[in-house]
Amino acid sequence: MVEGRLERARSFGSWLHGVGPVVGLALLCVAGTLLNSDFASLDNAMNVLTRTAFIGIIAVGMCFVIISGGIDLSVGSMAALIAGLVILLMNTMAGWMDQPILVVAIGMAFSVVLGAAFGLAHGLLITRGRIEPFIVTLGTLGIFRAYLTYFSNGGAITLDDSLSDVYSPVYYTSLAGVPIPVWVFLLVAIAGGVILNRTAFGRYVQAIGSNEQVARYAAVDVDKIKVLTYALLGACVGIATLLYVPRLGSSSPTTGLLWELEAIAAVIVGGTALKGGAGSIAGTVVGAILLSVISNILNLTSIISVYLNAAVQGFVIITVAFLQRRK
Amino acid sequence: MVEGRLERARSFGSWLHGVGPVVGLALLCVAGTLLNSDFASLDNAMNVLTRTAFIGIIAVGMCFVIISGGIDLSVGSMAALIAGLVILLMNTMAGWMDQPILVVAIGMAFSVVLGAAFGLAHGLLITRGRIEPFIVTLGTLGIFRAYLTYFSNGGAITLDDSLSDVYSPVYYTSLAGVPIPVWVFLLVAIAGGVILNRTAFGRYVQAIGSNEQVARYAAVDVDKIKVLTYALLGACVGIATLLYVPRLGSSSPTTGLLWELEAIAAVIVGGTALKGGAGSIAGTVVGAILLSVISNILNLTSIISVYLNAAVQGFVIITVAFLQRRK
Amino acid sequence: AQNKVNLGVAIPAATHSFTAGIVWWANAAKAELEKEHKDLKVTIKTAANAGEQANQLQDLVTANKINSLVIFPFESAALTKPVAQVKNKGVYVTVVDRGLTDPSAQDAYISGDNTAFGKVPAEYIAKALNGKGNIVAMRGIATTLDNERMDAFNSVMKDYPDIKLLDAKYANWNRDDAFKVMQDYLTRFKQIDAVWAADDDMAVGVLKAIEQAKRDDIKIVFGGAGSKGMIKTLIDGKDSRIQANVSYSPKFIYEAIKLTAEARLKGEALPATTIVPSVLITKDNAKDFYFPDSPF
Amino acid sequence: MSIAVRFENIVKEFGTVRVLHGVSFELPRGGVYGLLGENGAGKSTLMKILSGYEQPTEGAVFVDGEARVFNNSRAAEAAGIVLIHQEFNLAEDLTIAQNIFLGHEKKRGWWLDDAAMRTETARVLAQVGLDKNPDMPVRHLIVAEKQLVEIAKALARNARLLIMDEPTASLTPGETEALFRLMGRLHEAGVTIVYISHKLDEVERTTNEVIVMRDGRFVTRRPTAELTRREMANLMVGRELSDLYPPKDPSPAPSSAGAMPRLKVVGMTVPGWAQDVGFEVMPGEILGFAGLVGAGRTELFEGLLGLRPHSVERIELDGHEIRIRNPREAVAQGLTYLSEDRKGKGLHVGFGLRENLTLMALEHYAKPWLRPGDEMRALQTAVKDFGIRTGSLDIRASSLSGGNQQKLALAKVLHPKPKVIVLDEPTRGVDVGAKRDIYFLIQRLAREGHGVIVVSSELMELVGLCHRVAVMRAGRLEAMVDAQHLTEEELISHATGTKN
Ligand SMILES: Nc1ncnc2c1ncn2[C@@H]1O[C@H](COP(=O)(O)OP(=O)(O)OP(=O)(O)O)[C@@H](O)[C@H]1O
Ligand SMILES: Nc1ncnc2c1ncn2[C@@H]1O[C@H](COP(=O)(O)OP(=O)(O)OP(=O)(O)O)[C@@H](O)[C@H]1O
Ligand SMILES: [Mg+2]
Ligand SMILES: [Mg+2]
Repeated sequence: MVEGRLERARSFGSWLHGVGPVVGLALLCVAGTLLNSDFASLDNAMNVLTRTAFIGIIAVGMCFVIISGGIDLSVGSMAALIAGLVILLMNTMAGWMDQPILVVAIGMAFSVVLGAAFGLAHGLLITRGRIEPFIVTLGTLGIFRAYLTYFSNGGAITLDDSLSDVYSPVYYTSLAGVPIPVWVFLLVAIAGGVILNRTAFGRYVQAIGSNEQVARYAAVDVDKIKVLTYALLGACVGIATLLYVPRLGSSSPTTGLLWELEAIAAVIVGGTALKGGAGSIAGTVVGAILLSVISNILNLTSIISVYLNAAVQGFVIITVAFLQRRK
Repeated sequence: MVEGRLERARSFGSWLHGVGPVVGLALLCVAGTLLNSDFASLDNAMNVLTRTAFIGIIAVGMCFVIISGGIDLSVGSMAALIAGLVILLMNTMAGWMDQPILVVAIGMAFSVVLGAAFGLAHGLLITRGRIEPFIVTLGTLGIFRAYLTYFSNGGAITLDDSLSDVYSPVYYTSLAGVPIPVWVFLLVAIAGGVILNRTAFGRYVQAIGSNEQVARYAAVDVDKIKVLTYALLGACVGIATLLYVPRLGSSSPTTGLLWELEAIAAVIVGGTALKGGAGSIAGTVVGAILLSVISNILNLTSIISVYLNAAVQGFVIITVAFLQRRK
Repeated sequence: AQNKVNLGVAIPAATHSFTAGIVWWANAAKAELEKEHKDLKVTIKTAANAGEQANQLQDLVTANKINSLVIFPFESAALTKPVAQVKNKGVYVTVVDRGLTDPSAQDAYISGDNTAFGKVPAEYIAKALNGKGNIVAMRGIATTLDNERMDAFNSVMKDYPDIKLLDAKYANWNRDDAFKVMQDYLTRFKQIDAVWAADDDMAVGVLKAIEQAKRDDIKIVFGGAGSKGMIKTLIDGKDSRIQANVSYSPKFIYEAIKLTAEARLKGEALPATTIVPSVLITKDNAKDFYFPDSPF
Repeated sequence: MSIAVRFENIVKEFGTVRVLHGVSFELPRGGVYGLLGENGAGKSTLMKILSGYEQPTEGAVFVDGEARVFNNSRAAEAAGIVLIHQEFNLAEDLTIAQNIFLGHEKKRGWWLDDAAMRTETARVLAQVGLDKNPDMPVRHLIVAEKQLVEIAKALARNARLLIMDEPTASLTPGETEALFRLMGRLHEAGVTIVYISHKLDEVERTTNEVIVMRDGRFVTRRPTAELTRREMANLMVGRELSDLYPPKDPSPAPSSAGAMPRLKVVGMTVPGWAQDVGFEVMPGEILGFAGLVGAGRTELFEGLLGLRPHSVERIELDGHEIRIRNPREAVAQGLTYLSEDRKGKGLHVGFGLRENLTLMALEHYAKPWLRPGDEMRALQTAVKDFGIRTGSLDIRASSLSGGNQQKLALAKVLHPKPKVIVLDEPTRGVDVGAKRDIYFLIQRLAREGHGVIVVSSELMELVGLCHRVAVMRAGRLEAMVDAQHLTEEELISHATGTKN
C-alpha cells in the first residue's frame, strides 16, 4: 500500500517534470490565440510545424549526443555545407543526364550519407583522438562554414531551375493536409523515440551518459556507441538538409547560422540535462516546437518593440525551464 | 622503486598534459615567425596581448564557472549591454558635471558593479531557481542583446568626444612599455590563479565541479559558491568591458558577438574539461593567447584564401587539443 | 617618379551575398591593379566583427607596413578610433560606405547612399500603388545603416497617409529568416500590396513564402542592392512582382581601391567626399548593373 | 572529552517510505558499540541522522542530555560527531590532502595553509597506515586506499564520537589490524565509537556492547562478551542461521590429471601492477585470490578483461585460445567480472534496477526491440534469487542500501550466464544472512560447471569457500595453496612474504 502510494507520488512527480514543456507550450498557444486569432488557424500551425522540422530533426539527433554526454556545435555549418555540396552535385549531374528525378534522388541520398560521414569523422576524432567534443565540433563549425564560403565565393550556391521544379514539391507538397517535412519530422521523432527507448543501442547511450566507466565495465563498447551517436546526428542533419534545400533552393554562408544553439536549446528546454544520462525525444520535439512558436507569435503581433523580440524569447525560455525545473 | 617509476611516469604524463597548449603556442609562434618576420616584433606581441586582454579576462572568470560545472553563454551580450549602459551613463553624467575624469571613473566602477550584478542574477536563477545554466544564460544572451538594441534604437551608442579623450588612454597608454590592458589582464590572471588555488573559495569551486554531492556532504555552501562564481565571471566581464569601451568608444547590437564561444574555447583549449572539476588559469591564459595568435598570423600572411581563415582556425584548435589530449 | 604604395584593404568577411560581393570586387581590384602597377602591393583583410577589424588595422600597420588604407568599416562608431590611430601613423585613409563618426579620422570618403537606398523604393512603391495601400517591410540586422535606410523609407512614406506600413520586423538580411517572417506576415495580414524586402537576399525568401501561400494580392516585392539574380529576373521580366531595384553595388569597393591606389601612386589626394549614388534600376537600365561573374 | 548520545523515537521517511520506525536507544559515553543489522535495516540512515547528513522526520537526538538538531555535517562535527561513510565521499579530482580538509580548510588569514594541511594529512595517513603522497589526486587511488583516506579524513576532525560505517569492507587483514590499533588508542583517549560491520569476528573483537536493529527498529542490546558470533547473526536476521559456508565439494580433477580447464591464463602482465601471472580454473572449481592491498589482484583481472594495457602469452577457454580486448569480447566468450568498486564501476546508481540488471545481457531482450516486460520479469526473479530487499522495484539503484546494491551488482554480472565468473570482493558490505546466500549461490554456480574466481580480502571467506587459493604479493603470484593446506595463517604468511 505504502509502495503504491510512493509509486504514484513518484510518477506524478516525474509526470509533472515531463509535462513541463508541454504546459509551457500550451500556455504559449493560449497566449498566441489571444494575441492574434490567426495563430490558431490550421495554416499557421502547419507553417510553424514545417519550419520546426529542420531544427526538430536535428534536435532529435542532438538528443542522443547530449544524452551520451557529448555535444555538437557544428550542426548549423554542417547543414549549410551539405546543402551547398548537394546543390553543386545535383547541378553537375543535371549536365550529364536528363532525368531530373533521378538526379534529385541521388542528391537526397548523398545528403544523408554525407551527414553521416561528417558525424562519423566527429565520432572518430572524439573517441580515437580523445579530444573534447566541444573542441572537435567548434573546430569543424569553422571548417565546414569556411569551405562552404570557399565553394560559393561567399555568395549563394543556387539550385538549377529545372531541378528546383522537380525538387520543391518535397518541401511544398502536403500529404493528407500535412506538409511532407512535418511527416518526415514525425517519422524521425518516432524512430528516435523507439531507438532510444526500445533498442540496446539507446540503452547503451543512456548508460554511457550516466556513467561511462560503469558502462565500460558492463561490456558496453563505449567508443563504438559514441561514434554511432555522432553519425546518427550527422544523418539527421543530412535529412534536415534534404528538406531544406528545396525550400529556397540555395545555400549561402548565412545558411544554418546558430542552428546548433537552437537544436541544443530544444533538447535542453525539452528536459534533457546537458550533463547527459537521461532525456526524452518527446520532450525534445516539444522543445523545438516551443521555440518556433515563440518567434511565430512575435511575428504575428506588434505589441512589443521589435528590438525586444530576443528578450521575449529569453524570458519565455527561462520561464519554461523554471516550470519543469529539476526536483 | 617500481612505485617511483610509476609515479614519475604519471607526473610526466600530467606534465605533458599541462604543457600541451604551451607547446601548441610555441609551435604557432615558430610558424608565425617563419611566415612573417614582423610576427616576432615587440609591437606585434603587444598588439596581440592587448587584444587578447578582453577575451582573456572573461576567460579567467569563465574558467571558474566551468570548473564548478557550470557554463555562461551570455558573456558577449552582457559585455555589449554593459558597454552600452556605461556609455549612456557617462554621457548623461557629462551633462551634469564637468569633471570628465570623475565621470569616467564612475563609469568604470559602474561597469564592474553591473557585471557582478548580472552574474549574481544568473547565479540566483541557477541555484534558487534550479534551472540549467545553459538555459538561463541562453535566455539572458537574448535578453541582454535585445535591451542593448532597444536602448540604442538598433544603432550604436557612442561615447561623447570629450569623455572619449579622457578615457582612451586607459586602452591606448603603456606603462613600462606594456599597454594598460595587458597589465590588467596580468593582474586578473594572477588574482584568478591565487583565488583558485590559494583560497577556500577556489577549493570549493573545484570540489563542486568534481562532485557536487561530496561538496554538499562536506558542508560546503554549494549554492553560495556557485552564485559567487557567476558573480565573479560577471565582474570579469565588467572589467573587460571597461577596457573595451575606450578602444572602440561605442557599443552596438553587434558588439561582443560570439565572445562566449571564444571565452569558452580559451578555457577548454587551455586544458580544462567542460565537465568541470579541475582546470587551470595559466592554461586558460595560454589558450586565450593561442586563439588570438592564430588570427594574428592569418592577418599577417595571405597564403590562404580569405574564405578559409575559419577553416585554418578550426584545424589549429583541433590539433592543439590533440596535442594535449586526455591521458 | 611613382611612389611605392603598400595598400591595405579592410573589409567585412563574406558572410552575406553583399559582403561576398565586396570581397570579390576587392580581389578583382587587387588582381587588376597589381598587374598594372609594379610599385603597388595590395593586402586584403576580411573581418567578422568590429573588434577583429580593429585588430587587423593594427596588424596591417605593424606587420604589413601599409602606407595607404581602404576600409569598409564594420561599424561606423566602433572603428572611428582605430582608424584615427592608423591615420596618426601617417597612413592615407579612404573610408568606404559607412562614414566614421569623426570625419577628421579619414582622408577621403567614398560613400554609398543609404538614404537613397530607403528613399528610392519608398518613392517607387508609393507611386506604383498610387499613394494608397498596405505594405510590409523587412529590416536587416540592427545597425546604424539599417536605421538610416528605414528612416529614409519612413520619411518618404510620411507624405502618403493612405499607405499603411503594417509592420517592419528584423529578418537579418537572411533568406531563411525572411521566409519565416513573410509567412507570418501572410498569416497575419489578409491584404498586402507591396513588400519592401530591403535586400535581394531577403527578397528571395519573401517570394518563396508568397508562392507557397499562393497569394496574389502582393503586386510589388522590392529588394535592394541589385544582386545578379534579381537583376537577371528583372531583365528577363520573369516575375511581375519584381519591377524595380535600387543600386547599391559592392563594386564601389573596386572603385575606391582603384581611385586610392592610382592617386597615391601619383602622390595625389582624393576629393574629401565622393558619393556613389544609389539609383533606381528598372528593366530599362538593368543591363548596366548586371555582373554575372560576381558572387553577388 | 567523550560524549553520550540518546536517540528518542527517531522516524525517517524517504518520500512516503518509512525506513526508521521510532528508534530509541542510548550510547553512554566512552563505549565502543557495535551496530548490527541486515542490509537495509537502517543503520546507515540512523547514523547519517546523528551526524547531520540527514534530518529525522520525527524524534530527536540528545547529545549529553541536550536535544540537538544538526542541519549539516559541519554542525555535527562542531559537536564532535564524525561519520566515516559506508560509500566513499571523495571528490576524485582533488588530492588526498584537499579531500581530507574539504570544508575544514586550515587558513592563514585569507589564504589556504596548504603546507600545514599537507603535514597534518601525512600524519593521519601514517596513522591509518597509508603510504601515499598527500598531493596525489584521489582518482589514482584504489578502493582500499580510498577507504583509508575516508578514515584518515575522520581522524583529522577532532572526533569525540566516531561512527565507522563498514570501514573494513574493502580492507585486508593488515590494514584492518592497523585500524583496530587505532581504535584502541582512540578508545583510551575517551572517544565514543560506533562500529558498523557485517564482519562479526571484528565486532566480537573490538566492541564492548552490541546493538541490533531490524527493519528500521531497535531490537536489543547486549554486552559483546555474552554473545557468540552465531548468536549475533541470529539476532540480526531474527531466526536461527545454520552454517555460514556450504559444505565443500571435492576439488575437481586438476589439468595435470588430464582434465580440461575452463579458463587458463599464461604469462599475464599488467605493466606497473602484475608480472607474469598464470593460473587455471577447472569446471566446478572455486579459485580464490588472496593478497594484501596493492598486491595487484584487481588490476590483474582488469587487465584480463582488456580494461588496462596488458600483455599475455595465452588465454584459453575450454581449450580454445581466445583473445580478449575489451569486456564486450569477454562477455561474448563467457567471462564476466564483478568490480570491487560498486559505485564507480559496478552500478549505474542513477538508473533503475531493471536497467542495471539487464545491461550486460541486453541482446537477450532486444529482438530487435527491447521488451521492458521481459526485463521486469527478470528483475522480479533476480530480486527473489538474490534476496534484494527493496520497497519497490521502480526505484533508482542509489536508493538501495549498500548491501542490496551489492546483490544487484552480483545479479547483473551473472545475468549474461557466463562460463567463468570473476567476483572481486563479492560480499563487500553484505549482511551475514545474505553472505550465506551468496556463498551458496557461488557453490551452485560451481556445481553447474562454471569456473568461479573469488578475489577477496576476507581470508576466512576464501578458506571457507574455495578449493584452491592463489596468493599474490607485489604483483607476482606468490603461491597456489591447495585444499589440504588452506588456513588463514598459511595465506597470510604467503601474502606478507614471511613464509620462510
Ligand atoms: N535516499 C533514499 N531514498 C529512498 N530510500 C532510501 C534512501 N536511503 C536509504 N533508503 C532505504 O532505507 C533503508 C535503510 O537503508 P540503510 O542504508 O540505512 O541500510 P543499512 O542498514 O545501512 O544497510 P547496509 O548494511 O546494506 O548498509 C533501505 O531500505 C534503503 O533502501
Ligand atoms: N608495481 C607497482 N608499482 C607501483 N605501485 C604498485 C605496484 N604494485 C602495486 N602498487 C600499489 O598497490 C596498489 C594497487 O593495488 P591493487 O588494486 O592492485 O591491489 P589488490 O590486490 O586488488 O587489492 P585490493 O584488496 O584492494 O583489491 C596501488 O596503491 C599501487 O600504488
Ligand atoms: Mg549501510
Ligand atoms: Mg582489489
